[in-house]
Amino acid sequence: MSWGLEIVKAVGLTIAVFTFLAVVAAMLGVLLERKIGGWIQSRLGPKHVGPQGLLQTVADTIKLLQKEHIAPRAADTAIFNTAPLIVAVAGLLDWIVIPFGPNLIVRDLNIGVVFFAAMASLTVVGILVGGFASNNKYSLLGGLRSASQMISYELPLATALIAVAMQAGTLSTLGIVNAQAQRGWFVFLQFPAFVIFLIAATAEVNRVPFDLPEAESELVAGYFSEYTGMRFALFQLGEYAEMFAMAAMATTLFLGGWRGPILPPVIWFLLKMYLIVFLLMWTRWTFPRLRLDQLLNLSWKLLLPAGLIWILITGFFITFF
Amino acid sequence: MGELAAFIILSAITLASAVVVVTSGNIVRSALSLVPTFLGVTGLYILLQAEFVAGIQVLIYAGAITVLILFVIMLTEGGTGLRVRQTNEQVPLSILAAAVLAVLLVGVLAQAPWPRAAELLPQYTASGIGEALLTNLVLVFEVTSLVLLVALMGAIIVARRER
Amino acid sequence: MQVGLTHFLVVSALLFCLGLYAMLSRRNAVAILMGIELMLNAANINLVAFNKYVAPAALNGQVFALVVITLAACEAGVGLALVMAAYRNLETVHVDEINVMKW
Amino acid sequence: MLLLDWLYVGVFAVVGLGMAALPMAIVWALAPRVAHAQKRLTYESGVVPFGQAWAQFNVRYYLFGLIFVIFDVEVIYLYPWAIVFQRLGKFAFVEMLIFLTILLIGLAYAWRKGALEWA
Repeated sequence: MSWGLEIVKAVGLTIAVFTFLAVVAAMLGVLLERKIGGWIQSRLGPKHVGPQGLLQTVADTIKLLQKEHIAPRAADTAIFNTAPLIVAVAGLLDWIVIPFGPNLIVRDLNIGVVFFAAMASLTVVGILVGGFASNNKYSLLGGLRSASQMISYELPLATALIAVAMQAGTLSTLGIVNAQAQRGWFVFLQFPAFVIFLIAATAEVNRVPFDLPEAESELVAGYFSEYTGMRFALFQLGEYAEMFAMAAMATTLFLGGWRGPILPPVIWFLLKMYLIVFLLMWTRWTFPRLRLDQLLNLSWKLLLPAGLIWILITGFFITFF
Repeated sequence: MGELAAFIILSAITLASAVVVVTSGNIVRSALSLVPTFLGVTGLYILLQAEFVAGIQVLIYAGAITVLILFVIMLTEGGTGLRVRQTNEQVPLSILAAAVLAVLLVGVLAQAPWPRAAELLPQYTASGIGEALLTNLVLVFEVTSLVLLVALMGAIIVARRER
Repeated sequence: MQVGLTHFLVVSALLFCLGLYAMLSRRNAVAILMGIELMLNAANINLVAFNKYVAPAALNGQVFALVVITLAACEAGVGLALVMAAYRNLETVHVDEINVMKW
Repeated sequence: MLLLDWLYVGVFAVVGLGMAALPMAIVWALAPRVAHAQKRLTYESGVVPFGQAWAQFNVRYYLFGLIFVIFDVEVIYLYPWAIVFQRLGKFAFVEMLIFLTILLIGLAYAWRKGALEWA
């Protein structure tokens, strides 16, 4: 085993995954979001750039690349410039443990699920300091709100992850998918965990109905109000990468990952992932925004106790039956 | 060879960002530098084959404690305290104390004849940790939960404004 | 050259001394707590390093590292709560200005 | 193999940082730079900003952060338990029951004390 070769391979994979995220998650994701939004609200959505508006986000990206970078004079420039990088890289690292197919996984870490939770929690730091460094009232309030929301929903997310890990008896994502080959999709066995995971994942990525941090009508754009051009795009990239990672994780944990008849595994995986993404977008265009106190109550008084009790129930059944 | 390089890089990251943590005049920057410090320590755990501890290090230190520290900075002085003197008049004395301790510790540690065990650590340790916690060290495990409970209660009482 | 126990111990000792320096020289209570976190991290490196090189038969070192992380979290929670309380009552987080018990 | 696994993680972090910073170079090369006095003013709905944004906020944020840290630490003990409890049987389950009960008491206490209320 030669270390040099492995490093070259790892660099290649990083570039591949990053490009995949930028194209499939961010560009296609934004386009889908607008198209689905238009469809749900009986309008057309983007239509002019390219056939059926397919190239709209490509045009947007090129536009953003030419935009001047503006940092407010009052901002703490060093931190201001670092924050989007943290968010983008944390979004990228999530994908290391996602299995696209039996052999299509960057690395099957033995503690895959813990790793996923840890990387998701790193995003909070980027958002918090991004909001702080802007030295803007909306940004700071958005950053604080965002951080308190994300930390509140990290715990229910973790309880769902643990319930699945208990059922599968392993923390590795590949192991969890293989366990579902024998016991059926965990969406049936672990339905409460699935619901908790979906709600918590929606909140983790700050989407409607949990989009308080960037509530356009109250806080301008939340923690990234002051970010322009490519730095704004990096925040968007991180957010969409995170959202797709959550969808991919839901697929892996509950929907049997890449498994399915006839079609090749990757296709199955992407189909299931896009199904969850569609579900998230559907929610976005259907529900109104929650109030901050409702949001926190939902997490602390309902989801967290429910998650812990569900862990006990799962443990009870596995131990005694 | 590769291991040594990784060790040097990780220690350099850890120590360099720790220096920023302890010397920066801007408290937010010092709190933010905690993140690379903790990540560097995470890397050292990996080199020591403590994979699970490494994951927890990121989850708790980088993801939770740093956020809590940032919260408190923003809730107390925040940016308004940026131009305030951060060090007291004991700086020369502290440098001396830290340097003396460093020389002493490094001198002792380098010379001590540490016993070397023959056996090797298992490659993957997460399940081993679980077994140890639930069998031999079960008392530690349960007492930990009590400590957590007491810390939670105490901190709520202290931090809250009684009405 | 192989990476041995001493390497890790030296890094951990240096980290500990940096934490000590922060504790002794900082005025801001939050910065002092950050110094303590660094020192606890240094202790953790030692625990895990001894586990690998000296006593690999059992995983007690790693379990204790987990316990130390737990205690660090409790310490941060309670310590920062005290900082908040002090700030509310005395309007300062600088430990050299918190001197109500001095005479 | 463990080190190899994490070598990938390290490379991902470093190269990912580089790739995320790369567009900045393009921006630096392509984007115009026009100095204008009001451009770098903090945005505050179009009016001239007053005061510092870095003001003090509600202690609530801290309370939620605190409860989060405590429960996050609790949850880390569930991960190793989750993968071994099938092998260890009833004893392990009872231990976790005690552990979780103590922490649910903590949650109930925080709830009762009103630390979970926003208003």
